[in-house]
Order: sequence, then C-alpha cells, then structure tokens
Amino acid sequence: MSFIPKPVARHPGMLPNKIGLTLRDYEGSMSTLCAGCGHDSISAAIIQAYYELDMPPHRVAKLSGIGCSSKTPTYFLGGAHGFNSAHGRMAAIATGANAANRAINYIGVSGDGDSLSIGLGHLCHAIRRNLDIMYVLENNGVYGLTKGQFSAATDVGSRSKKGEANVMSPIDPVILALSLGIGFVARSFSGDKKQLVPILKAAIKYKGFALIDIISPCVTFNDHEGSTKSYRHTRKNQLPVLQSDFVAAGDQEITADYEAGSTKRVKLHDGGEVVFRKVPEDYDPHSREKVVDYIESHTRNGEILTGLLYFDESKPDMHGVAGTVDEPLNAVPYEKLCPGSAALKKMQAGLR
Amino acid sequence: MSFIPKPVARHPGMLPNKIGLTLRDYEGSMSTLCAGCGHDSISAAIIQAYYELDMPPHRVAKLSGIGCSSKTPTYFLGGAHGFNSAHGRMAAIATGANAANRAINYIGVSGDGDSLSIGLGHLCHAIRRNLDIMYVLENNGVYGLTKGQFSAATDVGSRSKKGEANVMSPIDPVILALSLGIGFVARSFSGDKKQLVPILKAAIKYKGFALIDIISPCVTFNDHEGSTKSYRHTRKNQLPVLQSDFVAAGDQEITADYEAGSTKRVKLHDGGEVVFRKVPEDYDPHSREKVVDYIESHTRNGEILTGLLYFDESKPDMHGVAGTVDEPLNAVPYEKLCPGSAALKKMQAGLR
Amino acid sequence: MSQTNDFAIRFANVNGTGSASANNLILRAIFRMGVPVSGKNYFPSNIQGLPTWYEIRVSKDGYMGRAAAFDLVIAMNAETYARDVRSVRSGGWLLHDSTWPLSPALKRDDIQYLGVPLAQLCNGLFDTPRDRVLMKNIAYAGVLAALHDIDIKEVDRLLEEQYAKKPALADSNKIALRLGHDYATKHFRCPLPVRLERMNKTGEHILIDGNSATALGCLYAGATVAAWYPITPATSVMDSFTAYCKKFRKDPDTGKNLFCIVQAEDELAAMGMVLGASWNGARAFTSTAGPGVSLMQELLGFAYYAEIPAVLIDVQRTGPSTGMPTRTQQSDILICALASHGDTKHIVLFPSNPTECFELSVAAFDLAERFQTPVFVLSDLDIGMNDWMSPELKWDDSYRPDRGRVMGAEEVAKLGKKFQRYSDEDSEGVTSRTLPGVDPRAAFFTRGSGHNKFGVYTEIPEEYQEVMERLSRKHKGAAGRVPTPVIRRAGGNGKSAPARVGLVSLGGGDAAMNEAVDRLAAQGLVTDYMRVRAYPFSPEVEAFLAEHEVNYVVEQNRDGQLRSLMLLDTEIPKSKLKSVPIYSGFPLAASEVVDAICKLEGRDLPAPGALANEKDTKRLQA
Amino acid sequence: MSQTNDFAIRFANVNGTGSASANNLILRAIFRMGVPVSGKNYFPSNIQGLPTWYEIRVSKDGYMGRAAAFDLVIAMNAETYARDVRSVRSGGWLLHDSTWPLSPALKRDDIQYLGVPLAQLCNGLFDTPRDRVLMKNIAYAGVLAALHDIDIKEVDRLLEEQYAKKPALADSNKIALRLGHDYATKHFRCPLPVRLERMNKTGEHILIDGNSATALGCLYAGATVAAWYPITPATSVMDSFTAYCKKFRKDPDTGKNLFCIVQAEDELAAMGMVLGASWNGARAFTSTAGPGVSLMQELLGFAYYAEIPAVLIDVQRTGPSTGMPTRTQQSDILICALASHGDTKHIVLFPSNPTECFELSVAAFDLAERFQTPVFVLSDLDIGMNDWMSPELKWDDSYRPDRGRVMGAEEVAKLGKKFQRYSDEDSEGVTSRTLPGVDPRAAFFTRGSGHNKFGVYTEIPEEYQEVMERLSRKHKGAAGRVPTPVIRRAGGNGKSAPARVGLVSLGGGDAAMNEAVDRLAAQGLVTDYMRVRAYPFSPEVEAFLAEHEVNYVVEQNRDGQLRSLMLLDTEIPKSKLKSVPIYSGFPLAASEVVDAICKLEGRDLPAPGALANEKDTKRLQA
Ligand SMILES: Cc1ncc(C[n+]2csc(CCOP(=O)(O)OP(=O)(O)O)c2C)c(N)n1
Ligand SMILES: Cc1ncc(C[n+]2csc(CCOP(=O)(O)OP(=O)(O)O)c2C)c(N)n1
Ligand code: SF4
Ligand code: SF4
Ligand SMILES: [Mg+2]
Ligand SMILES: [Mg+2]
Repeated sequence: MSFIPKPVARHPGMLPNKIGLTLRDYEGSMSTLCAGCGHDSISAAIIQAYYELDMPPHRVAKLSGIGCSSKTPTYFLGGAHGFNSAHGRMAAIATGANAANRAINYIGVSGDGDSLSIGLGHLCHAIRRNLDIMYVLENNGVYGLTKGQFSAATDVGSRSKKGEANVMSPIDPVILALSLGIGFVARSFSGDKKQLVPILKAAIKYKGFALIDIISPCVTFNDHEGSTKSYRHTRKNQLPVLQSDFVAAGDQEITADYEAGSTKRVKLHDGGEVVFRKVPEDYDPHSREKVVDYIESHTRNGEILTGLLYFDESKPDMHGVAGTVDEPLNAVPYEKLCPGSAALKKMQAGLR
Repeated sequence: MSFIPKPVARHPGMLPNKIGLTLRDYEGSMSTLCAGCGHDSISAAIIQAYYELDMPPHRVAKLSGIGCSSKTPTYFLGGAHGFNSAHGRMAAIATGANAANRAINYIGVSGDGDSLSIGLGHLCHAIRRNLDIMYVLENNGVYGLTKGQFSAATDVGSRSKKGEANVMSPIDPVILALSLGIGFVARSFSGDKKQLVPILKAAIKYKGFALIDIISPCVTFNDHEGSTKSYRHTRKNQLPVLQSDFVAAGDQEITADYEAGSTKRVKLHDGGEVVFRKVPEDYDPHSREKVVDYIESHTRNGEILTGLLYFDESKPDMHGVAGTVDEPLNAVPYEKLCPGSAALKKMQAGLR
Repeated sequence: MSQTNDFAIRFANVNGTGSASANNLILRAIFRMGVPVSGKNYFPSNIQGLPTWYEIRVSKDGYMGRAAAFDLVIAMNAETYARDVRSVRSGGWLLHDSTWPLSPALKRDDIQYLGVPLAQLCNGLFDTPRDRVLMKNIAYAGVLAALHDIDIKEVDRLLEEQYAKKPALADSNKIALRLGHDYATKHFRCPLPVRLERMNKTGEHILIDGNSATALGCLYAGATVAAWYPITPATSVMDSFTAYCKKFRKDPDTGKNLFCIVQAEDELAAMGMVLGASWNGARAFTSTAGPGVSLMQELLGFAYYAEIPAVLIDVQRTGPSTGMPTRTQQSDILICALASHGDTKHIVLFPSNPTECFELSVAAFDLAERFQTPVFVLSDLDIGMNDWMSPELKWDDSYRPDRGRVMGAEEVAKLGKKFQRYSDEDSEGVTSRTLPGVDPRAAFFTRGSGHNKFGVYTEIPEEYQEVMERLSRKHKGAAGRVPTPVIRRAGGNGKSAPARVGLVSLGGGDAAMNEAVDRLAAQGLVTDYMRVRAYPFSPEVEAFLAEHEVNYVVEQNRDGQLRSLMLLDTEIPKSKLKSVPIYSGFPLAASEVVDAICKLEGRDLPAPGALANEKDTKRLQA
Repeated sequence: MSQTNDFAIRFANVNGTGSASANNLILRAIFRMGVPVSGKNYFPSNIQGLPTWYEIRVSKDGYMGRAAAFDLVIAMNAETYARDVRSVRSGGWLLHDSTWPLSPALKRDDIQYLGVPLAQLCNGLFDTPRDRVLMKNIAYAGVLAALHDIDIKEVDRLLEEQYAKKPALADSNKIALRLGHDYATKHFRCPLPVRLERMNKTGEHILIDGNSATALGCLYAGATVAAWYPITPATSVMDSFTAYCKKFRKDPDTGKNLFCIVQAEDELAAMGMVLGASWNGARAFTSTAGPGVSLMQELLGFAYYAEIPAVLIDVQRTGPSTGMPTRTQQSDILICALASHGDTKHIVLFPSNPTECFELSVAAFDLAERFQTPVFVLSDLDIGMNDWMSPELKWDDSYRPDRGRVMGAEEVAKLGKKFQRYSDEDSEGVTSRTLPGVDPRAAFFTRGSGHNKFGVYTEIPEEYQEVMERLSRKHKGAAGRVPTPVIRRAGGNGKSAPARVGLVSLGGGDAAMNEAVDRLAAQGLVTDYMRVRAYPFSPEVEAFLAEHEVNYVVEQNRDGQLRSLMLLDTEIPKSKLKSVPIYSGFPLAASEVVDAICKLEGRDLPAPGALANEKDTKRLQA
C-alpha cells in the first residue's frame, strides 16, 4: 500500500456486465508499484478485458514468476486464485496447472527477465506444447525489482540510467515464439489501452498459447533519454500496424468504423471473432514467414511493430495433442481412476 | 572398451602435419558407443579437422554436457583437457572457461536433448554473448543415453522405435540461432565427412559462436523406418546446398574444381578463407532473413538443407564486447591484479 | 553339503547383445518351480558393448539380498574373463564358450571349467549375425537348465508365452535351448550339486521390479498428472506408469486419457508442473534421481513454504554428481529431508522392496495432501530395477484418497467471510486450502514470499514467525502419521527384554539385513533389528534406539545420513549410534553386514565358505 | 541518567522518496564527530511507495548490534504513524511533520511530540514536487542536528563533498538544512538529553557495508572472473566489484579490462561459469542468495566431486523460498555445508562484519584453490547492506595467492609419465591438478561421473570408494586450515578456568552477542563466548564446547542449523548444546539474546529501561 496516488483502474458508476459484475469486481488489491509504472496500465487493461468478456473471476487462475511485473496478479481479479511462483518457473507451473484442470482460464504474467533469461527454456517449451494460456510478457527491457540491470530484451545501444550502452543482441520474444511454431503472438504497448484490450480479449479466448509482448516502461529505471523502452521512445516509434477488434460469441458487432476492403476476420474455436482493421497490403497475419520478415524489416528501422501479429488456431493444444478427456482431471472421481483389486490380481498373473 | 569392432578413425601411415603430428595424435581413447553410431563419425571428422589445421591438441579445450554425444570428447584429442560436465550446462561452463582464457581453442559437444531441452537457456545466451567456441550439436532426434525418448528436435510425425508418432513442433537449432543473431551456423550430416570437415575447420577458426547442427543417427533407438533422423531418411532428403572449403591462412588454395561464377569467398579474422562452391542463385549466406526463408521453405518440403548456411564474422566476441585485455586472464600476474595497500588506504579515505 | 535350491550364479555378458531375455528365462523358470529366487542386473552407463552382469540367487530360505559368492559363473564376455574366473567360489564352476580356446592364464585349480562351443553350435544353425548372438544366449540357458536341473518344460512354456504371436520364433528358440541342453547332458555330469528341486514357496508371489510397483502405486493412488525428465534409474517408473495408464486409464466412453503425462524440458520444469497440478487439486508426481533432486531444490522449498502437496519418487543412484548412474546407493537422504535453502524439513518415506514401493507410493499421496507438503519416496536402483520375488500386491477396494483439508464452495460459503489460507490450524499443524475455479470467496494468493496466516504478504516478524512455527509443528505432526518402523526382535515382538545390540537400516538393504541378523544369531550374536520407514521418525524409532546399548546403523552411503537425522531429531546419545557405511554401489550383501558388525563387536569374522550352511532360521522376505 | 553519545533514533520513511541520503548525512556527521555509530536499513521488497525504516545507533561503547528501543523516532510516513508512535521508548520523542495535524488517536502521554511543519517550510522554498520531497528530508536532518547537537558544520562539509561538482545543489541543501535547524532551535529546548559530544573513537575507522568489503576482498584476492545473476541482497557485491574493477583493474597500457564479469542468464549458469573459469585457472566467484544456492546445487556437487575450486558468496536473506528478500537470516548454513545430492560436504566461512567479509573472501579463494573445492562465504543482509563502523581495512602487500597444487609443464615433464589427476594425495587429502593449454602430457578428463584415482571412469567399487574416502579426508583436512573461532573468555583469554556457561554464535550476530555478554555479566551471569568462523570446525571449536557445562548456540534461523552441524561433527553431547533460535528477519539485538538466555537459565529478565545504563564494560567492535 502506498499513499502516493497510483493509476488504479477505477471507473465509478460503470454498468454491470452480463454476469452482473462491475469493473470493480475485477480489480485486486491496491498496487504497490511505482507511480506511473507501465505494469499498472496493463493490469487495468486486463481488468477491462475480463470485465468486457463477462468472465467470472473465479474461473480464472493467475500465475506469475518473480519481478515487479510478476507482482501484478495481486492487483487484478481479486476473486481468482493466484500463484506468485518462483523466478522463471511460471510457464512450467502453469503447464501442470492446466494439465490438472483444462476447464478454467489461465493468465500468466511475467517480465522480460523472468521470461527471457532464467525462464527462457520453460517459455520455449510451453510454446512447443501449445499450452492453453494467455502469457503476458510485461517487457520493460530491464530488471525492475532488482534495480535496473539490463535484461535480454534490452536493445543494442539502449542506455542504462547510469549511461552505459547495452552491447548484446536482444532476444525478441515475438520472433523467438514464431520460430517455435506459436499460433498467437502480439506486441503492444502499455500506454495503448485501445489496442491492448481487444488483443487481450482475443488472447483470453484463444485456445492455445497466446503470447503478448507488451512494452511496459519502467519509470524508475528505464524511462530516461537513451532508453529504447521509455514512454517517449515507444510512443515515438510504435507502429500499430495491426488494429484488431474482438467480437465475443453472440455479441453484436460494431462494424461502423471499418474501412471496406482492408478488413480481415477470423473465427475462434470458441465462437468469437477477431476482426483485423486496416491490414497493410503486404501483410498476412496468417503467414509465419511473411510476418517474421515484416517484423524484422521494421525492427531494423527502429520501428516497434504492434498489434496482433500472427494468428493461427489450427493446432491442438497440449491436451488435444495428448488426447486427454474433456472433463478436468482434477474432477474425475476416484472410482473412475482406480482399476480396483480384481484388475490388479489379473494383471499380476502375468508377472510369474 | 568393447570387443565389437567400432568405426574408429585410423588412417595408418598418414603423414605428419605441419607440426609433426599424425592423425593418431589427434585421437582419444576407444569409443564405447554403439557400433555405427553417427557420433563416432563426427569424432572422426573432428580429429581430421584439427589434424588438417595443424593445431596442437593441448591448445584445445573440449567441453560437453551429458549424453552419448557428450561422451565423445573422450574419443578425440587425447592431448586436450576435457570437461564432461553436467546435463545441459556445457554452454555456461564454456563461457566461464573462455572468460578465464581467451587464448585457447574451445570445442563444445552436445546432444539435442542436452542443448534443446535442459540446456536451451544456456545455449541461447551463449549465442547472444557470441562466445568464441565451436559448438557441435550431435543431433539424433532422440535421447540416446536414456534409451530413446523423443527430444525437442524430433520432427512432427517421426516415429519412435515402438511406433509412436511425435506430435510436438521441433525446435530447429539453426533457425533459433539465427533468430538470436548468431554469426556462424551450419547444418551437416555425420555421414557426409566431405562436407563436414571443411565446415568444422571454418568453425574452429571462426571468432565467435559457431553452431553446427549435425544430423547424427542413433542406430540403436532412432534409425528405423519412420524416423526422420535415420541414415536412410537423411541420405535421401539431405540437400547439401552449400558446399564450402576452408583454406587456412598461408595455405595454397586448390581452386581446381570450382565452377567459375558461382564461388563466394570470405576472409576470416584469423587469415583463413571460407570458399563457398556452387552457391545457388537465390541464396546469400550473409543475409539472415533470406537464409531463414530459404531454410524454412526447404524444411517444409521435408528437405534437410545442409552446409555452412550463414556466415558473418563482424560482431565482436564476448571479450570484444566486454573489452577484456588480450592476454588470457588466467595468465595475468597477481601483481598486476592487486591494487596494493596504498590504494586501499587511499580509497578508504572516501569512506568516512 | 547339499546346495539344492541354495546357490547363486552370475552371467557375464556384453550389453546390447540381448542376454537379458535369456537370463530372465532362467529366473522365471526357477520361480515357476516354486523356489524362491531373485535377479540382479549390473549394467554400465552405456548402451552397447560394455560388460554387464546378471546374478540369480536361488534361496530356499527366501533370502533376497545380494549373493557375495558364486557357485557358477557363465562367462560370455571375453573382456572380463579374468574378473569372472576370479568370481567363482572355490569348488565352483565356470561355464564358457569353448568355440575359442581359453587362455591358460585364466586357469584355476580349484574350480571346474565347463566348455560349450556355443558360437559354433549356433553358427551352424542360424543365419544372421544377430540371430546367432541371440540364440547363443538361449543355448546357454539350455545348458543351465541341464546343469541345474531346471525343468526345461517350464522354459518351453515361457518361450511359448513370450512368442505367443510368433510361433516360429518360439520354435527356433526352443531349438537353441535344446542345443545347449543336449550338449550339456551329453558332455557333463548333470545335474551339478547346485541344483533345483521343486518347492511350493512362490505361490501367491510375483516377480516384479520396484519401479513397476511404484508406478502401480501411483496409478492406484489416483495420480492423474505426472511430469518427468528421463534419468536412470528412474525412467522406468514413468515408462511403467505410462504403460499402466494406457491400459487402465482410458475413458471407457471416449477412449480418451484419464491422465496427463508430460515429458518436461528438465527437472526444474517437472517439479513446477507437479506443483501446478497439485495446487489445482490433481494428484501429481514426478520421478527422478539425485541430479534431478538437486535441480528441484528451489521449488521444493517453495512447496514447503506455500504448502503445496507434491510427490517425488527419487530412485537413488550412486552419487555425488553424475556418479555411477547404474549403481545403487542411499545417499540422497539428507538432501531430501532438508531440501532447499532456508529452514525446511520434509517427509521422506523409505520403501525396501516392490511391495512397499507400491504401498508407500500410495501413502505418499495421502501424506502429501494431508500435510500439504512435498513427500519423497526414496527408492533406489536395486529396488527399482532389479527382479524381486514379492508377495502378490494387494488392494483394498474400500481405500479412498485422503485429500486432506480442502474446502469446497459450500464450506467456504459457511465461513461467512473471505477464506483465509493459513489460519485454521488443526492438531497436526495443518490448515485448509481451496482449489481454483470453485468460488470467488475461496480465492487466495499462493506465494513463496513471506506471508502471515491469512496468506497475505508480510515482513512483520511475529506474523512471519507464526507461520514458520506452525510449519515446524506440522512436520513434527507428520511423525504420528508416517509408516512406523518394522521391528524384528530376537525374542519375538512380544514383551521379552531387548537384545544388547540393535541393528538399524532402511530401504533396499532390508533383505540382506534380515539374512545378516540370522547369520549373526547363528554365530551367537543376538540382535534386534529395526528398519526405519519414514522421516520424521515415529516415536517407535526413538524407543527402539533407546532400548539398546548400542545401535549399528547400516546404510549405503559414506556419511551416515540416516544416522545424522537420528542425531538431530532424537535424544539418543551419539555413543549409542554407530555408523556402518557400506556404499560400494552394489546392493547390500549379508556378508558385508556380518563382517562389519563382527569387526565392530570385536568378534572373529566367520570363516569363508562357512556361510552357505549357516542359515537355520527360515524367513521369507515380504 | 545521561544519554550523551548513547542513544538510538529511527527514521520512518516511504521508499523511493530519497530519504536514504538524508539519513546517511546524519550517520556520517556523527561518525565524523568521533562517536561510534552504526546504521541499519529496513526496506521493503519493492521499489517505491512502501514503508522503510532507518535506524541509527550512537554508542560511545562501540556496540554495533541492533538497538531494540528508540529514544527518538522521525515519523515521515503517515501510513505507519501508529506503529512508529508505539516504537518510541517511554520518555522519548516523536518528530513529525506538523504541516498536517496528528490524529488524536496517536497521542501517548509518556512521550514528547516535536512537530515541525516540514512540508510547509519546503513548499515555500522549493519549486518542483521532487525537490520539495527531497528537501524535506534534508530539513529534518537539520532538525536532528539541532536536537542532538550534531555539529552542523560537519553536515555542511558532507554536503559540499557530495555536491563538489554541483555547488548550487550543495547550497540549496544547506538552505534546507538551516531551515530545519533554525526551526528546531527556535521552537524546542535544544539539545535534548539524547545528544552528541565529540569523542575520538572513530579514528582509523571507516563506514562501510559488508558487500563492498566482500567485493574488495575478491578484488585483492586477484579474482578475475565473476559470474552472477541479480538478487537481493547480493546484488551490491557485484555492483561494488564492478565499480572497483573499473577503478583498479584497467590495464594501464591498453585501458582494457583485467577482469571479466558476466551477468549470467540464471544462477545455474553463473555457477557453471565459475566452474569453467576456475577449471581454467582463474580465480572466479559468484554472489547470490538462498534461491540461487538452491539452483546451484547440482553443479556444486559436480565441483565437489570433480574437485574444482569455486567461491560462492551467499548473502543470506530470510527464507524459505522467496521469503522476505529484504530481511536478514542465517538459514542457509545446512544447504551450503551439505550442498548437492550424494555424499558431499563443503567448506563454509562465516564472516561477522565488513572486516571479515574482506578477509574471509580472500581466505575463501586460498582455501578453494588449496582444497580444490567450493568454498562458501556466508554473509547476510545485515552485514552486507547495512552501514558498519569498521576498523580501516588493512592489506599486507606480501600476500600472494595460494594456488594450491597446480602442476606446470615442467613438473608434468618431470613425472616421466602421463599426468594422473587424483593420485598424489598429500597429508590434507589434496592431489595435483593441471590447467588446460599447458602441455599435452598434462591433459586429463574432468568428469562428475564415477572415477578412480587416475581420473578414469570407473564402476568398480574399490576404485570409486578410494576417491570418496579421500574426499572425506580432504574435508576433514580443511579443518586445520580454516579460520579458527574467536573466543572471548570471561576470565580473559589466559589460563583461567572456563565459565559454566558458553555462548556460541556466528556471523553478523556477533555485535549483539558481545553486548549481550557484557549485559549478562552485569546481571551476574558470567559467560565465555565463542564465535565460529568456519565449517568444518577447527579443533578449538569442539574444545570450547567441551569445556562448558552448557553451551547456548544463538543463531538466526528456526532449526538450529549451526548446532546441527555441531551435533553431527563433534562428540559433544546434545545436552550440552542448547539451541537459541532468533530468526525474526531483523538483525540480532542484544536484548533478544539476554532475554532468551535469562529465560533458559531460569533468571529474572532485566527490567525494561534498565538496559541503557548497564553497559559498564567498554568494547569497541572489530
Ligand atoms: C532464483 C532467483 N534469482 C534471482 C531473483 C531476484 N530477482 C527478483 S525479480 C528479478 C528480475 C525481474 O525482472 P523482470 O522479470 O524483467 O521483472 P520486472 O521487475 O522488470 O517487471 C530478479 C533477478 C529471484 N527472486 N530468484
Ligand atoms: C540433471 C540430469 N537429468 C537427466 C539426466 C539423464 N540423461 C543423461 S543423458 C540424457 C539425454 C541425452 O540426450 P542427448 O543430449 O540428445 O544425447 P544423446 O545420448 O542422444 O547423444 C539424459 C536425460 C542427467 N544425466 N542429468
Ligand atoms: S521499478 Fe520499474 S518495473 Fe518496478 S514497479 Fe517501479 S517502475 Fe515498475
Ligand atoms: S544409443 Fe544411439 S546415440 Fe547412444 S551410442 Fe548408441 S547409437 Fe549412439
Ligand atoms: Mg523487466
Ligand atoms: Mg540426442
């Protein structure tokens, strides 16, 4: 708790959603992050997304690693179970959680240190398994909680607060994920709630691993001149190439402001629809190679391409691949699990 | 030791090289791998490469993780120190070794399990650091030493000995490495010594991280019908698109069999030269994006593109980036390292 | 001296040559003749070409410990001839392939050489090199059948069962078998004095390895999620679990899996997955060996502190580090009992044979959920991968999992306030948990960071310590629920006075220990024997130790790890706890124990060779 | 009762508001007045907005332990007002910002309230919100200068030094300082009884934190490679090491680095890097905290078994798991001493203050190379991150690193045969090693798998055990080389008879322990005191324990981890070793020790408030 005013998402008088909850019911406890931290804006967007999707908070499980970013699950969805795990291990823990109960919704929150250094292996393998989760990577290009070391996401040439320039090639989680065969990958900016909320909604409803790399400036250690993850730099260089909307299953569509011809739409597994607005001529969010090329060419120019960059829901998720029963394993009655004494006796006849 | 005959590289009567050593002087103890294991052929190629480069064996340090592949450093360069480390940790250990002594040559040997599962994070970060090492990934698509589990390199659809088909997307170490900004990446086949030896030589002389992904069939657990890492399958689908030669600094070049026009040559830092023969029209081993596209399009067709696929020696290695002195740190006399009592006294004046 | 149904033989093979199935044939044939038998495999950490040994011990008295002397050795590996010749007991036999002459340097005067031209016989009959190698194995099985008077019909039946779907293969195997059998009958005086005779001591028994039994335990306990990373000697736990699940855990309606087994990217991930799944209310486990336990340390501390159930099967191998991956040891006791940084203590179970692998695995899940904490099952390579004769596994259909204190939606509703994770302590130090997805009022935050009894982050000393002290009480509380030690008193388990000397052991050493107790008694050293089955120690453990003037703690590690825990957790003075470390990497042999105890007791060592007929107490091992 | 030069004050701030530099000003000004002083910081595991406290203890007697009662509290955090008001000792003072009225609920009758309208004063003078917040801090420093009679010139000078390059800033700071000072002088009776008076007890001393001293130790020991992963409270070890290297380790000719510091991707990698570098002959180290130690377990076992030097600085924080990252504890003792699976034992050093952080870090490298094994330096957050008054660090220029038994090319040549890694055991159990790159005959294979004394892979029991037994001897051998305990006998360190009661402690608790010894003596309980400085224990440790009827082992963990090692490694009976666990997360305070010992001894507790003037023995801490 802090007495310095924080940007806590609070829209008083907000109307209840379809399940009778107001935005407030999607909030958590008060943030203890620095005033102005990008992570807080992301929490607000997450609150907004679940609220708009009319999801009961207790049907969501929130997992995270360790870091300022990983603290944020305390600040949203107070009605959901949370698991603030160990540094870098969230993807593995979420894999186990999902293995046990495929019926609830999973959100994983992590930082660039948590995901791209200590947790890199787990992240890559969770993508390979196509774990059904929305993985929110709150990327500030720095280790916030340990006070400002460079992370593996720091761009070459970006300067630390003390003025040192980073020299090592960064790991771009979007490119990495694409090389691992991911089906849903987006990049966004904590300061662009309009872009972010629909992406979150699509990611929540997506069946499989949905990675959202969100530039989320660290006001305390990485928001200065010379940093490429500052508010200024990101605002200046963000290129929101793909604007998408999410239309939930059964919802009325607001088609009003789409320019004809440039719209692409994809139906989700769950019935909802992603509507891409203003897709550039030479862009195809369904072609992995082209997406990679497109992103990299812009990255080379110092531009930060944002939006739902790649989408493909055709691959089965971890359970689809494994052939697990539809009902959550944690709810299967013991009687269905235990073969019983007769089977044991019979089986042992073969052990002589 | 084994009494079943093994393919141990032995060319009796071979002439001594420039430093007076015969091929035999580059051998190690007798292999204990299965007869016909691809890894043994790679060891033979490694022996050949160091022999041809006239390198004193004791100026090489051999490091590995755990696995059948990681055992092989015992079987070559008996005069070099070896470090058979822990599963997945070789890249990290090599980083420390190189930090301490930049003056000797490093070869790291690993398997697909060792590198792409438990050691994935270290591999990625060693690439980012541009550690000066030749990293030999002996890729059999399987965990050999633990008896045949699928690895992260197993292709979708490839079948285990028991007949099960793999369902998870593989990690292609070449694509992954390219996405991390690697400067030297090759793919080859243990059965193609002609292609492999020159690649190894170039990798040994390359300053920076040189990754060679070598398909190396496991005759015991992954050489059957239905496997995409069998001898048969690899022989059938290998597309040796880039044939390269390595001409050591000061050596006579044998230009005889190059077709005019299609040759590309690159000078190494060290004075040697890589000569690419028969480079396809649409291929440029210096353009990262194009290389990725080219590889992926062939991979999609089930073809295994081999050769020195990407080359760029412009990035400084770990020490170049860090600004370390040229002499190996382990050889700096203590007197140069200790600031002494006077400096301590002076410094403490500021602590009052 | 008759050695009917009481002898040991050793097979010296090259790994990767298919000898295992021939050796197993002999084992099973003996078993089917009703004679107690066990088989131990010594294999290299390699796939093909290195020496491997298999030992079969036939014991009418039911001793299952490792035999230390061999009556007959089957020398099929030229590379280890010298060693193998040496391993035959004086007066014993060496069976070798006489296709090639035996070097004179290998000649011993005190043993008999039985040469059979195995290769030559097989080369004549079989075409491919692979077949020749395989059939040579079956041929020596035939020779053994003749030498030891093993019922060849039993072997035939085993072959028929094995190749039920490939009768042609069964036939060619039978031919090879007869080849050896006939040669032996013709050339040697069969049977040898070391021979079989039908008994009826294997009824109601099975042959099984501990890892399969562990897997069955996990299956019957209702585990649905398993996460693992391959490692010797734990791999076959998961191989078996997978096989059993495929057989017993397909949803009858949909054919889909009532289980989810994940081959993780490493052991850190495997433990993470177990925690995620357990947190979510599934029974979940992992199986690993020492290196994996080292890698899981951080998350084990997390589970301890955040109070998440977890079952970890550690099939121990010889440490430290990579050590000898295919040799056995009991050297992960301390790292499991004290896993992770900070103040932590765990529950550890010590099965001693496949039956207990089965039973204690089930118990592990119950304890893990009851105490909301990791529970370790410390098996080892000897128990896990060798062939044990074991009483048939029994299952009580009335068993229902102890899920511990889990509140459902109604119970939370009844609270009338928001659920608090760590506040309603019971007499064992346990508090209630809830599962995700059940009810918004049930939500709480799981964290490895400092928290108070409400589960809320704290840095306030009293709040932090309150939880830590309860955790300590909880660990002590578990002492009342864990499996009690198995105690065998010289005077019977009645009220008689304790012996002067107590023997203490744990795990797979039990078979040899029981034999040692008998042998020591035969030599006049009366001992009581306690096998510890769990940490924290039940009160019975301390009581036993206190009763004896001296306790010899026999364990397969260098540093006396079990004894260390006893020093820390009981009031027994050090002088009463003597360490007997036997940690060669081989399973414990009774003679090692007898020798060590005699030495410590200042007694003469038993005369060599006198061992075989010293067995006058008859015990069938459970 | 005069409290001149003998009092404690506490600052209650909000973190991220820049209060640290104001608090530090006060600390240094007092130090410069020649009065012994120490400062302790209690900060949250968060970057901005949460409560943080800073405590300054002024002690003419040189006691550096945590103060348990506060004479004056500076309450600058509205959120913690209630707690802060409570923390003032009866008769003490509360300084608060009277810009806003204080809630009547916070009123106490037994303390005095000193209201200063700090915000109001500063808002009038400074423009930006940031400046206003910062200057408010300097203003309260001015108030304190007046209240405690701190020489304001000393503060001025400190400001001038700090802003040597920004004189304008120095000036505005001075203005803020005067603002507070003048207000206080005008409105309060200055100075208070709790006040300063110049002494000359800080000459030859410095103010330093343990992590800086550790970094200096590594620098002076000649470490060239460092690998680490950020973690509180170890991060500043590497920050300092980096800064010192930049200053002292630039090659004079080329300006290039005579060091290589790698920020690793995780702790597993960091330890791997240390091993690679040490194997290659560089002095290498890592610094981490508990979670990192857990993650390094596997490679620590590797280093133990393959015998590779390594230095690991563990700056302990409160466990288990993430625990309280910004609180102190001594709870990684067991995991360090026994790190990794299998039979392993390590060398662990326990510095108690910055001087020892410096000296024992150097010793750690010597021991690591001498014994070719990991050596742990167990510091903690209190030692590592707090401000200690410390005698100036001394360096002996004749020091040369003990590189242990490393053979060069000539020595290997003299062998006349291929070098064998583990065969030439010396009296301490150590064998020779060689470095890569030196000579082809020197080559050997480093492995974590079973090996014999030649360094060759083995699965043969005798060969394996031969090496294991030597490793055990080697660990025991280290007992003769590690730093001996520091013993303070009631009767002086001469030949007088030992006291009945022995006090035992380790690490950062030492400051409070020495104070407790004095206080207990003043109450009539005479004790001898031993501070253990290393594991394995030097013979002196056991001798001390044996001499005393009872030994109270005071340690900052729940489970008595040091005592556990004593139970395991000495012959001292349990009854003589009583555990005194004090593990709140705060540094040890003498009163906690006194209370606990009195309770255990069945004595009356000292009357509260009677503490301050019970200090009649005068000791300056080293
Ligand atoms: C095993 C382990 N190592 C190190 C730490 C210390 N640590 C805490 S957070 C953090 C990095 C956080 O960076 P990031 O994930 O980018 O999160 P941010 O704070 O920037 O949001 C580190 C290294 C830890 N908690 N555990
Ligand atoms: C920490 C740890 N986990 C597991 C193992 C067991 N293990 C040994 S080798 C291996 C996999 C080897 O696969 P790969 O690297 O592909 O080598 P290959 O044998 O196929 O050449 C595993 C899992 C181990 N030694 N250490
Ligand atoms: S330190 Fe940076 S990342 Fe952490 S809370 Fe503050 S602004 Fe956010
Ligand atoms: S198991 Fe496979 S990888 Fe291992 S040695 Fe045999 S063939 Fe090679
Ligand atoms: Mg970050
Ligand atoms: Mg492999």
